[in-house]
Amino acid sequence: MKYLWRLLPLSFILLMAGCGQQNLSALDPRGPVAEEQFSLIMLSLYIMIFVMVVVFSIYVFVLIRFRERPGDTHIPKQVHGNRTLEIVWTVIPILLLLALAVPNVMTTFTLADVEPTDDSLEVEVTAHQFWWEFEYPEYGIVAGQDMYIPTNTRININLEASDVIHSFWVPALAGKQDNVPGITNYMWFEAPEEGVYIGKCAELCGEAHWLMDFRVIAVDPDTFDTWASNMAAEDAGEMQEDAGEVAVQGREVFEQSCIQCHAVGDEGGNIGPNLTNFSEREVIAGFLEYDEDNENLRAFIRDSQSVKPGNGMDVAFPEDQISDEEMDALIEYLNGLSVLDEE
Amino acid sequence: MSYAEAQKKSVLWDWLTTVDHKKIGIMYLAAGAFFFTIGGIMALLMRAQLMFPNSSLIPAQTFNEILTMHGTIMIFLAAMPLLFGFMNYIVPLQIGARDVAFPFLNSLGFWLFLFGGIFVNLSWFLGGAPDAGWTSYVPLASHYSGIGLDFFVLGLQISGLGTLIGGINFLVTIINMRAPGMSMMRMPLFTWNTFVASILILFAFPALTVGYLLLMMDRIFGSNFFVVEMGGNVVIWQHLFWIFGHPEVYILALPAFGIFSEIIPTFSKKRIFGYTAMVFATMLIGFYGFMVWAHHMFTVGLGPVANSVFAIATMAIAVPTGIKIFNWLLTMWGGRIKMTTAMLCAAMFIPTFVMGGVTGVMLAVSAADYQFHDTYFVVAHFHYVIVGATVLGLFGGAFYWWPRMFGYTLNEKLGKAFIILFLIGFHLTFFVQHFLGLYGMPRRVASYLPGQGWDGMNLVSSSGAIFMAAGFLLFIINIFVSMKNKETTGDPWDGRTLEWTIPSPTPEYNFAQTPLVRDYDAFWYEKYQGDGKIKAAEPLGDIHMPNGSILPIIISFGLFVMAFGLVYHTWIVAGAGLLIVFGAMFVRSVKEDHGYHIPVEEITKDKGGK
Amino acid sequence: MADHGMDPSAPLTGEPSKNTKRKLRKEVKTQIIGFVLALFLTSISFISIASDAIPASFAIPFIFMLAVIQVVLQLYIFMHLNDRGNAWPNAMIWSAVVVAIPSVAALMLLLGITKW
Amino acid sequence: MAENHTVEQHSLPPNPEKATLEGKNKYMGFWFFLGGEVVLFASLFGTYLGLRNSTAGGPGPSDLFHLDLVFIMTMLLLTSSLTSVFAIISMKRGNYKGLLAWMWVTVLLGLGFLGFEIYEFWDYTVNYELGFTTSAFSSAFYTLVGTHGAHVTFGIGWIIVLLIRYAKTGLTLTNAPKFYTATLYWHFIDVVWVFIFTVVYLMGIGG
Repeated sequence: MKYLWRLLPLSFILLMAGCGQQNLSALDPRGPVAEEQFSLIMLSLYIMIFVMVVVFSIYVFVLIRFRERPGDTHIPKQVHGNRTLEIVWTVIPILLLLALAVPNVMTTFTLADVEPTDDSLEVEVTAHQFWWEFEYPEYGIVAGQDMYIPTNTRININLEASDVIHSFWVPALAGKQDNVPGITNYMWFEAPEEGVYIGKCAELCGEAHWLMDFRVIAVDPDTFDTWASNMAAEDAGEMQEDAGEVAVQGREVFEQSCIQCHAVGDEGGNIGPNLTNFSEREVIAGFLEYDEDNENLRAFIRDSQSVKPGNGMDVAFPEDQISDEEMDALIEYLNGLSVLDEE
Repeated sequence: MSYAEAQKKSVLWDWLTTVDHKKIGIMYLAAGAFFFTIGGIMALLMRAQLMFPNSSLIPAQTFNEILTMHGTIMIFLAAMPLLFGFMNYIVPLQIGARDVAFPFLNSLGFWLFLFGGIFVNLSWFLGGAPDAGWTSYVPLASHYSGIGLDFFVLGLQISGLGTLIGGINFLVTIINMRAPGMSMMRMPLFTWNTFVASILILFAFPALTVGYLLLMMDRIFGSNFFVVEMGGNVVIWQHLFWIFGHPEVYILALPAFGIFSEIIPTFSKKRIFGYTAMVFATMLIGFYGFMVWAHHMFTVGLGPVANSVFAIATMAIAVPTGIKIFNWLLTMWGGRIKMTTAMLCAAMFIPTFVMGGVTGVMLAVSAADYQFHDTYFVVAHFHYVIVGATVLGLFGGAFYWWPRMFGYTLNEKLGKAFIILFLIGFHLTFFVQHFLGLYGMPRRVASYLPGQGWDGMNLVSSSGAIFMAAGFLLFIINIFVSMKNKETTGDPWDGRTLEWTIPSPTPEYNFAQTPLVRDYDAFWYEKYQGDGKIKAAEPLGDIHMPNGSILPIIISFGLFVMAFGLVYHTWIVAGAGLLIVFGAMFVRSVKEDHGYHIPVEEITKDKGGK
Repeated sequence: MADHGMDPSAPLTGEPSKNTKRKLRKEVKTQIIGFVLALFLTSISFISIASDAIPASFAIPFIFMLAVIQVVLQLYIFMHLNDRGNAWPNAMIWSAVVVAIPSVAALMLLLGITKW
Repeated sequence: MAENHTVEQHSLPPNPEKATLEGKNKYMGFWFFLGGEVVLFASLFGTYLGLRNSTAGGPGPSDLFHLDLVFIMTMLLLTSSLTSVFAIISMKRGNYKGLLAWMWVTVLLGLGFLGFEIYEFWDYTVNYELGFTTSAFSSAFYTLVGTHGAHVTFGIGWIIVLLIRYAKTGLTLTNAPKFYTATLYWHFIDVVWVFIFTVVYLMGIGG
């Protein structure tokens, strides 16, 4: 018992000291929207801590002062109430709440203001079970899983969903909005610093809900322009100049088995994520590390259901469909798919 | 039926056919405790899975089923029935009534709840449990989930019907059956809170009924309410669900507030502070309960005006709730606080619930809620509220009313050990979850990847769950260990209200003579202003009792059969079930049943025992 | 409860009191007036939609208002909501209306299609 | 509450439906149930209003609804409300035969209403190809109006059971509240219909 009591304050200190993982925590905001929300969180927290201090002080005092002592048998005075006191503890909370309500209403309207400005960038985010599609209508390009944005630019986001309800959340940049089928939702954020911000799906959307992560990659505007124009210019049929023979063979495998669902450049289906810049992904399928000998990628292509159960890629590619050799070629091809390191 | 015949029934048949509010109350408690245990085991399984990152103890699909059923069971099949158990048993006693207004419907309500609850749980064995969360947002629940959702929607429809019937029954009981002299403003606060909670049930459950009806139509009959391609709209579901769902929170909390409002004055030996304010605060909370539901939908995209309006309305609830908290504190102020286990529950309720309440206000800040929503912050918040109020209320109520209901007192030492262990576990489990949410952990995740800064706190959280489980075990042990502590006075706590004027064990007719109420806290008034004995409002005479009936079980069974028919699209079975229902209702309506009388000699015999 | 021995299934016989009879005569009149009013309101509603002379922008709120009036009329005349001893039903029905209005408004307007 | 039990067995109380505690309970409980029904129908109305323009290319309100049919249905139901009022007045006068007769008239009018409604649904399904699954609008329309129709059906069945069961017993303290609550239910059905003909039919045709 004693040990426990010592553990409790210790864990509290640990909690307050850290703010969680960088670029994933709402307590470590990295952009104006998240900062504004953070300041609201702190404002409400201060008011609430004040309330708690008041209540807890009275509470502790009462419990100690008026506890039954041995031998005490007096009957306390049967008080009915006290008008003044009751008015006081009605009015003070109302004032406190007003202090919270006014800035909240202002922020709510600020965050809902999604009028495009001259230099704002529009991104259309469509959520699927269980991956993310980012369309840049001004550039005519579609990317999967990684959302590239220029720094210091207002990003206006339109949220849509293709199947069930999802929720688009990048804690370090902005609070979430839902991707609702049949409805378009709007939000905006801005990233002043370059960096990779982790995004999550926050609404229970099925079996692999917990693996529906994505990345927001903020790069300087020049790099973004390069990225976007290379994405747009990417011609599916044309292989990169330095592509080896193996990669060419891999492209054939891709055209045979993958292209119905996955697009590279302007060619291919859109049932699965667009793979144009596949090798520049932070992770595979939203969560898998790129390992030295590509075991993760290999396992995912062979039988994705065993790696990420419930995902939409419900075909397996055992060895009689894609031989080991073909698989190596395919991986070589995929790992060559990039848009940023072309120049 | 005569009195002699009524006495001859076998024990089992007696319980199956009983319309006695006390027996029905006990059945509610037993069934609720059973489901509570199941729901608790599910919670432990979930915490075991989340103890370490990337754990593969439970597959994601199963995890989603468990999390759905944990919520569903705890809300619909554990918390509400347990509260209904206390309401059933205690409210008629507190208002000096022999029974509820509709004994037959009371029994029907219980059996509907039980059959509905069993039906939902059968899904585990018949193709998988529902997996779309207890909120079951469409279209995940309508077109992307398996047969479990059919069981969910039909089972809860049946048990919801039972709840609605129960709500109406309490309302009429409280309005029409009060003993002479007990005006509305002399009613004990538990009865008042039951009354307001019943109003909430009456107006909230029909919205859920419609929600489940639409979901059932979409799933089973191919309608298009939630099919976007055919013009449907998925937000309709969320509105209907939360028009019910938010009042539901108060349906759970208010009766618990009522329990604390009985325990705190009793063990502080002081009248409740600000009775009138308490009553109006209760009504205000009930009213606000219906005006704030869209705060569950801040991120759905209703627009800034809607969000602002609902945010401010939500914050307003903090005012009447605050009034209540201060009234409880001031009730203890100047009192002589005897720290029994029941009082310990009430005392620990205040800080726990205040913490849940302040995070509630934080969640009401709509712009900040975009960060909180659907994260572990919310999970922490509602567990602080529901465990802090409802569960502590249930435990407190159990320790307080146990001698009344079962004729023996629970062991105090074991009781205190239980509640301390339980609360340590509770705060360990849920306090860190506030931070987990802010650190980016969404709720309802089947697992999580390592290296996101969540590992340590999840470990703490899961360890806490073990303490909670251990505490609960102590409670169960206590029930059996204490059986020898027979309680014979009928008034073990120096009670203030009418239920303590009855001899122990409680006779089936409750009051030999209908009591005459002369003030609020009727018993206390007689103890300190009168001669300590409650006045009788009528001469001693034969007592009229309603006959038991097997029809409630038959009706509930009929709906159960019908639900099976619907799930498997076998219309003949569904029709047969419906036929059973209407047949039993027909019998009920055609057969006039005037009950029987307990002769006055039997009553004097009982009275002699006091 | 001293109703022991009284059989509730025994038929009630005899005449109502003079006072009751007088009240019932008045009641018939009230009910017929209520019925005629209801017919009148209904007909106006139908006519204002059927006739092309009345623009929809006026007709829609107008017939909605007529419906509200008729419902109140039916509640208080046909269903005697205002009678003595009906305070609780009265309060409960209006509470239900208070709950119903925001629910209907939300289901009509707050569907995410138009942002408010 | 005790004073009501001193009522003489053979006299006719002014409000026989509320003369016993059971009757009072039933009366009040039934009103509360109607309060719940208000919210139930409000939810259905709200859903209908939210979806009434979502015809998904299928027929919409202005293609379907006919004023004449709705007007006749409205008149039938309105009149049945009056006849059920007359039934209760007969009951209070001690005229049991009158009670039964007016209730039968109510049932017949209700059956007439139901007949037209069935014809209407049949007409929409067959001649306008508006099935239950045609569009979100059709689902909402059939569910709202169908729920009302189900209430009418249940009401008719309930009253018929009462009429047959108590055909020969005369008025008693047990059946008076039953007849009374049945008429309350019937009036409530009428009240809901007022909103249905306004919100669904008239607003559907008018724009």
